Amino acid sequence: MQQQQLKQAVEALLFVAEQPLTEAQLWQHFSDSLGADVVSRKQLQQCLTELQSDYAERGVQLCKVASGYRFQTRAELGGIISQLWQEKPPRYSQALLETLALVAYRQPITRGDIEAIRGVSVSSQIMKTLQERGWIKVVGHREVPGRPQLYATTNDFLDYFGLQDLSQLPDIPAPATALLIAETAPKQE
Amino acid sequence: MQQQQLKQAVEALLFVAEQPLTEAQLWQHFSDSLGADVVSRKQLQQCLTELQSDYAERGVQLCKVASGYRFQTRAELGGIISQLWQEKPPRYSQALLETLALVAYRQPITRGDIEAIRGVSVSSQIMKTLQERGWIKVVGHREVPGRPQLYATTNDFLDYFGLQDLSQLPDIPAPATALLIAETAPKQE
Amino acid sequence: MAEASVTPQQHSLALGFVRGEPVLERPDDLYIPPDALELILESFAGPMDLLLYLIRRQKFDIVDLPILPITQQYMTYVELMKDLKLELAADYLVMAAMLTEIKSRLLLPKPATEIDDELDPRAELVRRLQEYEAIRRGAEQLDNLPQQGRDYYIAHTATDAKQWLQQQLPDVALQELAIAFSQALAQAQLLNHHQVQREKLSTRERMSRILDLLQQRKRLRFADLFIPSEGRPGVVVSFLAVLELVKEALIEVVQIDAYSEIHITTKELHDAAATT
Repeated sequence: MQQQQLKQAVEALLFVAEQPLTEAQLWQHFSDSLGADVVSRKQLQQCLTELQSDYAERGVQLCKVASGYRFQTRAELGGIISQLWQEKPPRYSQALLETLALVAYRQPITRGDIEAIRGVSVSSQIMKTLQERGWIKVVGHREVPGRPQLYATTNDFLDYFGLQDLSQLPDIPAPATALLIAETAPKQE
Repeated sequence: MQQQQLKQAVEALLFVAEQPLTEAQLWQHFSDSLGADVVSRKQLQQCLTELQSDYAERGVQLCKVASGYRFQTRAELGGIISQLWQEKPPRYSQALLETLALVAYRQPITRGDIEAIRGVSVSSQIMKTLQERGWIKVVGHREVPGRPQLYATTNDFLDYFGLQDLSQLPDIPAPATALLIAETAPKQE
Repeated sequence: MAEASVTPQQHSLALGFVRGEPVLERPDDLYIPPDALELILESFAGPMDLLLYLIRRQKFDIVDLPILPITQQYMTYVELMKDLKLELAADYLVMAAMLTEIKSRLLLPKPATEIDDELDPRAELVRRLQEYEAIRRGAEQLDNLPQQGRDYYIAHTATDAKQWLQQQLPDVALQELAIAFSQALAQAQLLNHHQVQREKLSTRERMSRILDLLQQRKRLRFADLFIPSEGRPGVVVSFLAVLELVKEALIEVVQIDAYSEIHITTKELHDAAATT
């Protein structure tokens, strides 16, 4: 398969797929439909790199997020595009954002931890909303009495905020100083 | 608004709109969100023309259809893209497999024979599926009341299973009962 | 921006509201519609948020948290919330109790040896405030990240590719067939009198083939059933197949007179001829 054709096919696939596609998924797709050795991983990588630069200055761009590559509109155009829909884009409450930030930055974390840091009881509605949006999920239990559930963020969360992984979260002060004091202070949990 | 920005916005709008957009709809959109005279019809036309040529050789193209402009995948990529939705083949039911096996090992055989052995009625759907698959066919009728059709396997059946003839069908992994009867039954040779 | 109305700092600063405790002392001078005041007070995300707001507003450093004035101000707000009959979460009162406790511990005379920083009763609160501040920052940063449906949208195109989809047919392995057959037999309580064996299979296949030929030709010469290239075993199989077909009343062998050619026909054809 020629590089030009392959690039067209990758481009088209990314535009029609319902979910982002990883390089591995794309490669699998070509292996399944064309045969195992028709397209090399390297060729595919090159296509993706070229497409990213082809679209760099366009109205839509090829972005890599946690679950793969996808085409999305330029962030600056959000305002003008949102007019296409009657509904205003959702705004999240301070309480929801703080809860989400705690799960994102301090995961895995229990509801008790969240309450201890925020100083308020976490509303079930917020946890429900975050789970329904597919942004957080239960990843286990802490082995203390009551075995509270441990929450972590999902790939959908990363995708929504355009991140590839958690290391791309904007920096905030690490809980290092807190830990230092916490060592001498009685544990909160 | 600069032509470059306008083009990006038009491009992005066409990529996110659920329906094709006419030039008039696009113009209306810009008038509503930016003000009536910010974008001229002529500017818009030029954007659309430019976009069409920008995408002429890409995996997706800007096409004008009855209800407006929309991006769509290149026609020749249909085959490779369709694999995205290709589902894994389903599996046949046990009833169908047993029916097929009975036709293969006991042909020519009527539906009544199959029912007598399996102890349950054979659905018309199964016989239809096997015939549509080209694995069994009617080779005659048994001259008894009702003149039931006699089924046999086809060459396609042999081809599919890589057999030259029926004598190459595998030996039957005999369950206890089959063994027992096979031993007590008089040899045919 | 819609955000301003729900963020306490911005709103109160914009209004010149609450410097010290002006609201309680001079509500007439600085008129704030009760709804707005309520909105401001309700907008705190919790006691930590309120506390952080008070510290920030006084430009205090969290580390040198001046517990006395902060406790006072905090209590003022809590009283204000009570007066407005806001649904005051117990969390605010818990914090009030904590502040009071720290305050009282600081007021107690302490032995000179215990000036150690780590034993400062404020330490735990400071730690929590720092962590809360970090998370508030994180929440802000998250909100500033590009968000789907607000800042960016997923780009999609139409495609006619689905018309290329082919129906996938199930796969069956040969061994599955053999197993299915044995299962079918196992189900049958009574097996027929004859057993299926290899040779028999060939016979049955030949039976199918003869029937198939008869579908097309209606009448076959007996001799045509024997293919010399198959040799003796082939002849035997064909012969057995004819016998079996006759036995099962599926065909009839027809010979007009003693030495004429033998034909086989389907029973159907013969019957039809007989009745006309």
